[in-house]
Amino acid sequence: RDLPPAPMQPLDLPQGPLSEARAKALLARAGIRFAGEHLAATAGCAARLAPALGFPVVVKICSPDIPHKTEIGGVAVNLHDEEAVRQAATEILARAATAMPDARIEGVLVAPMVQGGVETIVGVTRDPVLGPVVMFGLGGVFVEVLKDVTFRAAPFGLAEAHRMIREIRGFALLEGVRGAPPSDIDALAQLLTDLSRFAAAHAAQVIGVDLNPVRVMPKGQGVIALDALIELEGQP
Amino acid sequence: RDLPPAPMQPLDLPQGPLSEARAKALLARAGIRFAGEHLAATAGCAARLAPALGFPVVVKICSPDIPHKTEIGGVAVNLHDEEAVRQAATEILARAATAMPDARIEGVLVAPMVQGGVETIVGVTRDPVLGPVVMFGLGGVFVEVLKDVTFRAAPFGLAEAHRMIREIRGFALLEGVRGAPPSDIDALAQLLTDLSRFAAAHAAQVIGVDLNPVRVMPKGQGVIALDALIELEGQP
Amino acid sequence: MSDAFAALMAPRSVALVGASDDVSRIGGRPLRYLREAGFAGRVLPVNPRRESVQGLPAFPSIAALPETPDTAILALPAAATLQTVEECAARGVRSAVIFSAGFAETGLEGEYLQSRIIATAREAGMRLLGPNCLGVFNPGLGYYGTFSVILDTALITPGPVGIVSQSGAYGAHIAHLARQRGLGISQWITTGNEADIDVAEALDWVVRQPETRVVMAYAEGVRDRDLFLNALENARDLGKPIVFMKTGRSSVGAAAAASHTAALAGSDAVFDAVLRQYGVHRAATTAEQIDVAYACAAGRFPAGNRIGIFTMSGGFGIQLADDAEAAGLDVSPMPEDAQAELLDMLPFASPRNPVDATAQAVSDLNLLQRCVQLMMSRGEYDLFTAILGTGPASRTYADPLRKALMEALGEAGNSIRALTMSAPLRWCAATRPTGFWCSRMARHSPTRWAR
Amino acid sequence: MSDAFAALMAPRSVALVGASDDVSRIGGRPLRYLREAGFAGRVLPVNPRRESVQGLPAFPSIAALPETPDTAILALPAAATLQTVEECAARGVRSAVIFSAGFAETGLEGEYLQSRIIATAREAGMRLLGPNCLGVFNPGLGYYGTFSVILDTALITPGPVGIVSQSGAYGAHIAHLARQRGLGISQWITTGNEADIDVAEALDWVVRQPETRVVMAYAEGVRDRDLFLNALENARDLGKPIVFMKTGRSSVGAAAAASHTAALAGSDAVFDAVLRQYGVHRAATTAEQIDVAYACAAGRFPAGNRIGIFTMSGGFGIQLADDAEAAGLDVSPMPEDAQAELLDMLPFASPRNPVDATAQAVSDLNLLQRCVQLMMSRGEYDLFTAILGTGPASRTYADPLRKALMEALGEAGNSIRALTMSAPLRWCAATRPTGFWCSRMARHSPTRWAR
Ligand SMILES: CC(C)(COP(=O)(O)OP(=O)(O)OC[C@H]1O[C@@H](n2cnc3c(N)ncnc32)[C@H](O)[C@@H]1OP(=O)(O)O)[C@@H](O)C(=O)NCCC(=O)NCCS
Ligand SMILES: CC(C)(COP(=O)(O)OP(=O)(O)OC[C@H]1O[C@@H](n2cnc3c(N)ncnc32)[C@H](O)[C@@H]1OP(=O)(O)O)[C@@H](O)C(=O)NCCC(=O)NCCS
Ligand SMILES: [Ca+2]
Ligand SMILES: [Ca+2]
Repeated sequence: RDLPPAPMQPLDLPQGPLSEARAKALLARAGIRFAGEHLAATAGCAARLAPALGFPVVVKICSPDIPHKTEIGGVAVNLHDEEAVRQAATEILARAATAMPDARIEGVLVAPMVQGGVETIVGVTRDPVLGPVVMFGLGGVFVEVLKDVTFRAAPFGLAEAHRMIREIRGFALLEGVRGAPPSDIDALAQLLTDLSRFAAAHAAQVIGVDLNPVRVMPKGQGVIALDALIELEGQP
Repeated sequence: RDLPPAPMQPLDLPQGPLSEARAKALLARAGIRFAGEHLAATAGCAARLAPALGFPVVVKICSPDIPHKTEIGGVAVNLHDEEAVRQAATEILARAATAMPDARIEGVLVAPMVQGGVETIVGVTRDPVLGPVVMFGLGGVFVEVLKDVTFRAAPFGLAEAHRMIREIRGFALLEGVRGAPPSDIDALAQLLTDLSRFAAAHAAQVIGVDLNPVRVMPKGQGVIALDALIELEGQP
Repeated sequence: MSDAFAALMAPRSVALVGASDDVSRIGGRPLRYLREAGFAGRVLPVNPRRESVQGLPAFPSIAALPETPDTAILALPAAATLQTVEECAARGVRSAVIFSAGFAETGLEGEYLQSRIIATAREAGMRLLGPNCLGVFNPGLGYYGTFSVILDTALITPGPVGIVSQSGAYGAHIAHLARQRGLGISQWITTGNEADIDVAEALDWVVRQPETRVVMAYAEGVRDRDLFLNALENARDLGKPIVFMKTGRSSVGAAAAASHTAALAGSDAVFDAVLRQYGVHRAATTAEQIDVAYACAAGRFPAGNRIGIFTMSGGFGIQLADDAEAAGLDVSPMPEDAQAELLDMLPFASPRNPVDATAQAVSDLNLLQRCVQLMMSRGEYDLFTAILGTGPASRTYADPLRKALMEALGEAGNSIRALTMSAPLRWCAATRPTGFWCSRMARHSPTRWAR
Repeated sequence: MSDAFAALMAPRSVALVGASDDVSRIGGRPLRYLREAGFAGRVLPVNPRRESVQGLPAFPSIAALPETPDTAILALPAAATLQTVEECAARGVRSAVIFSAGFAETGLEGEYLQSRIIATAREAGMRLLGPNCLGVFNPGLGYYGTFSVILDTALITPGPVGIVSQSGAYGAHIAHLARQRGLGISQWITTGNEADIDVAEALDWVVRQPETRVVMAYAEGVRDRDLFLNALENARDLGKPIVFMKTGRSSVGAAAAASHTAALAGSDAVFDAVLRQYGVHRAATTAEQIDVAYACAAGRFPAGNRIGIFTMSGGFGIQLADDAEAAGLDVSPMPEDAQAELLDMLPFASPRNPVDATAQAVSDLNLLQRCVQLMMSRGEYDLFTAILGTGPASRTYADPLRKALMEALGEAGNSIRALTMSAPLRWCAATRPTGFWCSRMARHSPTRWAR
């Protein structure tokens, strides 16, 4: 059997809710990879930052008080030029101000639009008895219709992560079907292990983590978590 | 238990392969519903017929000798005006002539582009022992990754068709998930029964039938088989 | 067809060709069993090398028999079989059972021999069972046309379970297991190479016998769609469940099936779906096959799916509730007022459902009876079940427990009653006449019996 | 912890508080069992209303005892329990088992009583098992601190299987079933309400006992993540398999669990995954739990997954091949030249794998031996298995068959050998010492045992 991973040095977690940008920054310190993205305070900044990321881009509201961004129209995808970015950012900021006037707004996140790969979901939940557990499943119908997810108590090593991934009924999708290339399962296993170390190190403070979606790219190209939500103890 | 359906009066089936248009015409006589579509002998005809169907439309090569149309680039989708139809039809006919110079070409089928609903596959295969059996499954990953299909010996009645539909692991998708409306399961059951009557009535001649995809529309709006392939005894 | 089956399964006279004086040999066993069973028909041993066989006069050939038998049983080396079949045909024998191996299952030569035998029989209008089969039996008539060693221990009691199997060994095995469970057998047919009669035709005949209430079948594949589906349909129309063991799922299994019989196994998924279509229960294991047949043999079927669970241990109750729910049963709660009454009787009780009367009811059988009576009178359950653990296995406790339960349940209604526990067969047998189904937990889980 | 467990499971002296003169009462049974077992430690009945109990002098209270016992067993009404626990605490008794019901499982009042008992014990550094439990036993020492009726039939043989159960009735039931299968038990602990010692702690202790080779556990949920995961990890490190029955899957089951114990059952899917994570086998049925424990108890585990199947009936071979493949085993063929040799011996045989020696090998045991020897010497199988049907159940055939097989197999190698059939226990027991695992097909399918 594989040895348990080295414990993670606990981070000094804040109290209360976290924005997507701050959640990602924390998880990045556990080794988790995100798309290179920028936080822009204004629509103008967003437009200026976008070209460096490469079009098309995505713009998302960034606020610790808006965990469910799409619900308030806080996300715009597939933006192809600066002007589209400026306009989308303006609208998103306006909608947020109307829908959630008390929310602390950090700005908008501008991120490259990642396509391809296989959509998965990864998360952490706190079982009332077994404590922090990492969840893994394939996105789309697999999780919605088939509830095709599995769990592991945190922390766990790479070999265990590989076993976990192979428990999913739809696993064949990651091996590549209908001519699709095989996915980067090693990188996915690494992500799961990293997340399990994070969950174990912060078991007392972290209620849950959602990485949804996580795109598992073709072999050798890694995994990219497109969204991150951390629920901490002491939130309102 | 439900009574077996009244046997279908056998049709006088031709020998040898059938084009999509002829396959649909035969199956229509078993009660199966297709999108109202037209066979056009030339690109010009195709363009003239299209507006009556309502844009966007789909154009497909129609030949008894080309069972797998996409493989030779014989399908164009999402065509929004007459000019696009003309151009697509011209190209498709040219590609067919190059790829399969000996194929008997009946023309192109122009069909309204059906969207929405849940994608399923329905078919008939001849089991070496149990004879004609009808197959049903959900499209996409359900059939490709999970092999989530089921069978019934033909013929069978509506109640049996309902039981058959409910055997599929992904059945919940037809009931509507994530706010999608429930599908027209009654119409799907009717299609399966009708196809089973057709299969039983022509057990000696029919080797297989493929209706792929069949879109199951929201409740009350029926099912539409978008493609039809019949394999007959005596083909080359 | 049914005349030939009458000749095969209920002959008035039977010729045993290759009858042996040695009661332990294949050719000697059928005679021994027929005599032990007191078979009322005439038994005619045929053996050119002997004057008498096991004390009966023997005849040198079929032609030399004093009468034309209804059936002939051939226990001869394959090479000697054709000639005897020709003699049977010439004499007008209506049916024959051929034990001999060495036919289609062994390759081209054997296939040719088999085809000649079957052609001969067909021409004469004679029906054949086998070759390479273990024969038949019909316990109600004391007729044993088989050499199965399971009869060494004891003959078979007549009863509600029909058995039809392509494999002789498997057919014998489930007959033996049924006997161990106290189940009687109506008729038993093994079809072997199926040169003529196949498992579908045998199934159809057994299903239609009035003694049969449920059939256990074994096949690696079937040959004739119409006969097969027709048999399944008849069974459904007659309300007689079929419990099917179909093998050849795996690639290896499928390869072995091809070399074992000439059965054309269709794709397993299609076979599986068609069994569901006709309401046949496909058993995943032999134990499941016996269990389901056992449950059906009583001839009681639940009208609905509400199940009441009585227990004297919370842990057992939970386990059974889990399994019942997984099987689609409705573990619906007792009515509120009945729950209150239960709590009045026994404040520690869990009154909902499972009704847990706690270990208190173990020592106080009066309490047990009042709980059970309340469940029966007020729960409106379609199935009543008690999970009793080791109580029925206790020397001292078993009989008082059974009496108390039986009294409490009374004759009320048609509800199915199932007990699951660890008990000696004797105990189970004593509860059976009142419509009980005892599931001995050593063997299987509650899940399996919940239908 | 281990000191307290030594006091609880291997006491040099035990006080039986509420000891009854009546050997059939809860308070009377432990004394009876201890005497029947010839327990070597000192037994001190405590009963204020009697001078003697079952012939032993009785003491009016814990305080009046001539020595401080290692453990006390309390068979008293719940209301009388607190005072006795206080007396034990005052006297410095290190552990106690409380049978009594009427605590946290019954509601607020009982919960309060339980909390006072546990506070008292904790303050004095005394460890408690229960309340509402069936106690413990340790057959190697003849120590029976339980009132389980399964001991009425016979005491327990020491052996490799440890048992830990929240439910007393379930624990007793699997102990009974293990005994029926001829399995000995190392230690047995039932934890009941788990006011102090829980199933995780008990599991950890049992796993670490040298006599234990495999553990059967039952829980509706666990309380302490760290203790539990630690126990699973220790078991894995020691190479001792755990076979777990976890109930409370269904919504009904979950509701019943809440009312039965105060166990906080986590979501079943998480529990299930965590068992997999630690290599624990979760049994779906009680029969499966016993079967897997039985298989593990021999302490032999296959080095690879190549399985050789020997049969004398094609049908059986196919069934076993199906199940083996479904279980992920590799039914790999015999080498070509070995197949040719097999065919030379017996032209009817299927020589690939399953190796079908046909009914010919039934009558010719020499042939059987040569086939089996060839499989053992040339097949390079990690598991050898023979599916023998009813042969071993035959009066006349069973013993020659067993001898022939044993001779053919020899002592060769470490390969696992499994037989699946219908045989009396006696027959199974006779094959066991040579590393055989006999699966009696009446009970379950080959699938289950294939690991
Ligand atoms: C059928 C079979 C058992 C015969 O084997 P056998 O008993 O060794 O054969 P024998 O040559 O001894 O013949 C049996 C008897 O028939 C007699 N006999 C031979 N030819 C005969 C004939 N033409 N007419 C009548 N009797 C004849 C023999 O004299 C012998 O009697 P005896 O014991 O009094 O000498 C054997 O060929 C066989 O097929 N075995 C496998 C059966 C099997 O597995 N079936 C499938 C079950 S699922
Ligand atoms: C523990 C229990 C069995 C006691 O019930 P009981 O035997 O009817 O109780 P009794 O009042 O008769 O007391 C038992 C004996 O202890 C004696 N006793 C009473 N108080 C005592 C005390 N303080 N110290 C010592 N002995 C005492 C009694 O005199 C009696 O002895 P006797 O038979 O010689 O008269 C009962 O309360 C109980 O909890 N039953 C359920 C147990 C159970 O199911 N556990 C869970 C298993 S999974
Ligand atoms: Ca998201
Ligand atoms: Ca198609």
